[in-house]
Amino acid sequence: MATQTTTGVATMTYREALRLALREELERDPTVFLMGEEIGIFQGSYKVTAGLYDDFGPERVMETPISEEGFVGAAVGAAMSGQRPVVEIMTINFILVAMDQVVNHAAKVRYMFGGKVGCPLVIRTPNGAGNQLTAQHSQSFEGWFANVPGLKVVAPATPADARGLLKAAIRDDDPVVVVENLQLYKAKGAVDMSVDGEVPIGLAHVAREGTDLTLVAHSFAVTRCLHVAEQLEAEHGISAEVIDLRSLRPLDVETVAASVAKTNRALCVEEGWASYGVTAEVAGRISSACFDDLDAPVGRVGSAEVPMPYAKSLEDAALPHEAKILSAALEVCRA
Amino acid sequence: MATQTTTGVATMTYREALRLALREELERDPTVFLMGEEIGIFQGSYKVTAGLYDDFGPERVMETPISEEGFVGAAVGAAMSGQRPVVEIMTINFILVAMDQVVNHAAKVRYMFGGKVGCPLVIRTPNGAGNQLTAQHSQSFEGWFANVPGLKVVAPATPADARGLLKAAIRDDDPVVVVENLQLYKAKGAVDMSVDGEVPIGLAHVAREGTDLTLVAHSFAVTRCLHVAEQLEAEHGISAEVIDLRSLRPLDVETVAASVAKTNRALCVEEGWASYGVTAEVAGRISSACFDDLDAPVGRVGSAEVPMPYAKSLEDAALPHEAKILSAALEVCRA
Amino acid sequence: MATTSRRTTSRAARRPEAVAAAHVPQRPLDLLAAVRDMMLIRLFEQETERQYKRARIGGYCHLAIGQEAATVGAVAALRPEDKLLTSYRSHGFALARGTSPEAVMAELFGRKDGCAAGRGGSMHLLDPARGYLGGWGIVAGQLPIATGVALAAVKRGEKVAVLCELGDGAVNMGAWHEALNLAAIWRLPVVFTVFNNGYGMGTSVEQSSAEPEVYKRAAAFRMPGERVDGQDVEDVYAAADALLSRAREQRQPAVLEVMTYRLRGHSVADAGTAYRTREEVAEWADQRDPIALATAKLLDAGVAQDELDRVAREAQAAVDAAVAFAEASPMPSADTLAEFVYGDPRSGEQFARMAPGAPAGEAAIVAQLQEAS
Amino acid sequence: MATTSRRTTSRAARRPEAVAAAHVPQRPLDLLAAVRDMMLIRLFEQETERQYKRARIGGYCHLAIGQEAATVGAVAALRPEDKLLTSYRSHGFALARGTSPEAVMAELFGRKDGCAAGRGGSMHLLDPARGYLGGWGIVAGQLPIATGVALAAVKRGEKVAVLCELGDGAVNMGAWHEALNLAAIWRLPVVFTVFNNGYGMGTSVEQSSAEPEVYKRAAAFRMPGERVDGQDVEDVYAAADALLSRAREQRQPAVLEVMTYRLRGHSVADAGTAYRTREEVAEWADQRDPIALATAKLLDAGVAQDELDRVAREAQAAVDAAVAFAEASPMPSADTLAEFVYGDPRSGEQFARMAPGAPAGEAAIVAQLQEAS
Ligand SMILES: Cc1ncc(C[n+]2csc(CCOP(=O)(O)OP(=O)(O)O)c2C)c(N)n1
Ligand SMILES: Cc1ncc(C[n+]2csc(CCOP(=O)(O)OP(=O)(O)O)c2C)c(N)n1
Ligand SMILES: [Mg+2]
Ligand SMILES: [Mg+2]
Repeated sequence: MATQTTTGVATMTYREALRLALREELERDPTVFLMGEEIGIFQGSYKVTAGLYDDFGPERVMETPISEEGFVGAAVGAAMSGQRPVVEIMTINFILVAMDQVVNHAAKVRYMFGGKVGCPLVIRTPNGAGNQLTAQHSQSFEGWFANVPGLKVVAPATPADARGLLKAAIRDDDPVVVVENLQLYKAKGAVDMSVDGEVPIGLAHVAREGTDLTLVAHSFAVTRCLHVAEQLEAEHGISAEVIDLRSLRPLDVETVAASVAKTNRALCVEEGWASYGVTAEVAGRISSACFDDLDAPVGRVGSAEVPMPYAKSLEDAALPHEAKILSAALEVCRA
Repeated sequence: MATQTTTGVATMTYREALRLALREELERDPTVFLMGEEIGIFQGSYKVTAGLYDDFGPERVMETPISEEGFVGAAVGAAMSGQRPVVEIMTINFILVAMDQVVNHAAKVRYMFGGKVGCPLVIRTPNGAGNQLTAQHSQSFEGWFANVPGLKVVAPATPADARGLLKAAIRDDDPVVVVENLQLYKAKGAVDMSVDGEVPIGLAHVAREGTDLTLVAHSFAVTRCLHVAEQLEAEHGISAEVIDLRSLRPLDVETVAASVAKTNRALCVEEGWASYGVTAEVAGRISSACFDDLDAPVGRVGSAEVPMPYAKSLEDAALPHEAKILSAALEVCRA
Repeated sequence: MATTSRRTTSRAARRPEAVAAAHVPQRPLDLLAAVRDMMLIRLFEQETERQYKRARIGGYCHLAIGQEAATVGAVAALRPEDKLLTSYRSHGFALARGTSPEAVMAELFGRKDGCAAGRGGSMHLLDPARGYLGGWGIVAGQLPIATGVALAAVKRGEKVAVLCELGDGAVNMGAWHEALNLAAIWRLPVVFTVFNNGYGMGTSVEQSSAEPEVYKRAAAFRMPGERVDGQDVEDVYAAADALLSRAREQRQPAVLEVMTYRLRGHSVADAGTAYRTREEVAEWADQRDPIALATAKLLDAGVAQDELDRVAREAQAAVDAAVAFAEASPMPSADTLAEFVYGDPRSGEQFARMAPGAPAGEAAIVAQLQEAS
Repeated sequence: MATTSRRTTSRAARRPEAVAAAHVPQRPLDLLAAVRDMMLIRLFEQETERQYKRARIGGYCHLAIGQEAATVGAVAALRPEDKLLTSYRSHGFALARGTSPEAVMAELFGRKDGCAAGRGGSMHLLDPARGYLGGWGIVAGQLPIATGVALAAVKRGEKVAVLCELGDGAVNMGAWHEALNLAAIWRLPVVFTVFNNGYGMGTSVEQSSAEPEVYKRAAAFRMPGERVDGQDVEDVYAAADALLSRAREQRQPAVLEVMTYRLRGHSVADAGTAYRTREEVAEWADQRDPIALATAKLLDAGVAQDELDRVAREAQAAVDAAVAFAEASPMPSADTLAEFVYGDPRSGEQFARMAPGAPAGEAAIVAQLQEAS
């Protein structure tokens, strides 16, 4: 469990930080309620909602049957009626059965109806791979949501941002997809309990300062990049700046461009497939915005473009491991 | 109807060319059959399948209830069993209810099962906007499918390619998404009836040669680009090369890069939303592959990033009209 | 294959065996008012058809001519605080619910004063002030949403019912199953009201639905299901009133199947003849026109023909006024394109940092978003 | 809200009221062979559990300990030419259908000689040669696919039946509704076989399904539905045989609800105690263990205990051999990563032009794709 110091700064896991945000928002605003499969007595498939059912009861923490299209749609209707539903989709892979409600409905409500009704809906769902969960359970579709006007998409990489961005999402009047990550759930970090901690949507974060190369990432890939940055420094004398995008739609190109203007080199990293993925947009933007600043083509790393295999040996080969990022970074620096 | 000359070259619409390909493949291969809503007696919502029900009967031209998830899944099962189903999704907007079957199932079958079973499935569906069809009926999701390993994605822009790529898709042993376009259905072009006409997947086409600027597009945006190229030539003395991608996955970067190596400038155009869209990947690739060749940042044009509005005045403002492409092209040339 | 050709399908223009239990509504239906509403809708839609042909209206446009009793009867059973969600065949619903013909016609014309500010068009009418939460374009997409609207009402302790209309074609979508299951296990006050007009585009109910007596599918959720003659506005009203009352009072969801017929094609682009005979259409038009049936009842009851003529004239005048209003309403200006994409007041700020290197479309939008918020 | 707490749910370890019509199968079930299969599955899964704890097996791993009679009874009713599709809880199905324990264990170990070449793991076993078209991981995703497998068979004029297994939690997914409707209107030979083990993860059937007597939902498609005691392998066999025969001979789709219980948690990561009592589990283990019930019948019928011991020893030997085989099988080599992404021989050529400017992942993959094809 979270350990708190006298200053109000606690060390907790990403999972606990999400839970904290849910608890704080459930307490603050009676229109907030949670929906999802197994989020009650089962405590959540990944235990994010542990304890909340006991404390807030079945009306605020609504367990649902397995029917994502149905309950995401129900959340849209509740949001249109002034509630603030926070839906958990067990993993992002399952959102494909509810895609129509998210993209054709939630994202369209306000505009299509001329601003007469809104949809303050939050969908929380983890992306990612890495535990041999195989092809149907190891995906990252956040770039697709980021393509859709009407939606906002955030992807916290630290416990503090997990709490802060989830709060921002719940308080936002528009539908927000909060992309969590399976590997990050157990990651620890400092969270300042003495402040509200909301993190504004649309603001990237310089997670590490550097001068020679900009690594741009979101979600778990930020962690990988921070490790790679240490290695680059220690083993190659390369000073890498790491930008944690935090938000994909809107995308804070300004912060990224400012960094690349300084370092003149960039590598974009993601957990998903790079072709037509998030890094396509980020690399495209950097290439345009920093055209005169770039000393080398922008690099990109993602998962190998295969359905995720089960065998450990193959999964290891497919993931965007640090070794792969490191060698791509060196390539960008040498180009 | 199609008018044929003695040379075997006929002028026909894109719609007729698709119908021709379907007819030829239904005749050639008894395992080919069509499925979809209203493709029989109703002749297809956009009349692509007109006449086929009468000629091939209800077993080869299967009318379905409104249940895209169900019949796309059924097509996956039939494909796994050695049939070659060609599914029509009335417009690409409705594929969102079947996303799970396309992405989590069709795309995974072969890999996840260790190559022991395949899925030679074709999904035909039109993208696009332009007839005041509004937010839920005016979208272009082909970039999402192009992001998915296991799928192939083609998007013909001419009648000849419509016939040729659809044939290639039907003959391919893997699942192929064939993106048609609402505006193109009535477009006319030459189709050589004296040859089989299959167009290989993965090969872009230089639709117009030029020296000063490369316009890269797929689907209906190719038509727009060709018009803009004429205007650029006539009004601005700029010689634009137009590349018709034809295939999005695989993407023929070689042809695009060769063009940009020559022109040193590129503008990418699509009907969908540009941010995180197809042009993100294409612009990213060009920026990398042609880093030393580019004289200006790669430009991009897509639909305005709003759910498509109904009012003509607003829809006009939202579409990637030629005026918009032209001014973006001039910007790229002046940069 | 066992597929039977639809060419043999015939939808007899007979009064169907209605199974709705005899129920005497607390408030009787004002039949003259109902006829007035039906006439308004009929004349409005005939005008819509003309305006569409004159290209003043665009996009998909689905007329419900022939279905007026179903629409008016169902909506009449709603209380002011009740909610309504429907498919894209939505003109009649807005009008029956009291939205001004002006606001509806302006929407069809794509004008600034349309009920959806010109963004929605024919398929996406709405009027939240009157509890009409929209016409929706994806078949069955509105069902889960209606369930959520009911959930929100229950959460707030409000005694309201939600009427969710859908077509017979929609009952084969997975969303039907998921929404009805959720409504049942959570005891939500939704009446899923199937307007069974015999066809989903050109596909007959018998061809598409393994249980063509659609109301019987309610049993899969231990939910009551009833069928009613949709050409008799009093019957529709009584059946809707019964089920809406139980929804409101007892949180009992239900299925109401309303047997009706559309006299026009699926949309203005469809002649409506490929999949049904001209005789079938004519029979329904001649023998089962809901307005004729209701008018006959009024005359029988002693209402004067003059009175009915006056009602018709007033309805036509309202339609004419609606057209005049729509014509006068300005086109939405292109610089409001990005308005309503997002509603949070901080959206402009949030998007402010997205501009560098932006694709042409997005750069302009970012600027507009900032202005809009 | 009307939500009732699941803490009160109790699933009595009683023989359920089975409604399967008395049906005498043409071929009687070889009960000793069935027990042998059940023992093999039980021992195999116990070994799987051990190997998972030793981290030789990874990913999600769902055991079906307690459900062996359901699995073996249903599979025994399949003819060699019949097809089988299931959920992710798939070990028993492969083994019952005759896939070698070696190939299954090697798959669980993620080895080259696994039945899915190490790509699929626990959830995605298959054996097309024996008509087993896979374990699938998205709840209810296999239902439409099974429908299509039946459609293909009908198109080819083959008299085969398709058994599609799913869990009780899956019956609330839209895919259930769409697949059953299609199977019914097209008269496809699929028996949708619901293994009702009382829970979908930690959610009881009563909480999730508005019609908890799942077989009754078949009526929404005018389809026969039956319920059978899933702990009695003979009963399951008889019921499955009846429905599969009608599917094969008359193209009659059906729902078969098999009442069973999983003695372990949902997956190896779930202790299985938060949502049900230890007493409930113990009752099922003690009184309704399908292997104990079948063994008792055999003893009653005069089969010697020695004989049963021998069967158990042989099953254990097969499991041990499977582990040894899996251990010896090589890990798939990383340079085969891109194998099987595409199957068309032209794929390498098609992708050849994608390399320039490729992201790191894709560049390598393009090269591999070319090699692979
Ligand atoms: C998911 C989806 N698939 C297909 C369509 C295209 N479509 C629009 S209306 C329609 C027919 C609907 O029939 P029905 O539900 O009976 O309603 P009716 O038009 O008769 O009022 C179809 C297929 C759609 N809008 N959404
Ligand atoms: C669409 C979808 N949603 C959620 C999940 C996660 N999930 C996996 S198994 C399961 C429970 C399924 O229960 P049931 O159908 O009863 O099968 P059982 O596990 O009891 O065999 C859930 C929720 C999933 N795989 N797919
Ligand atoms: Mg209909
Ligand atoms: Mg279960």
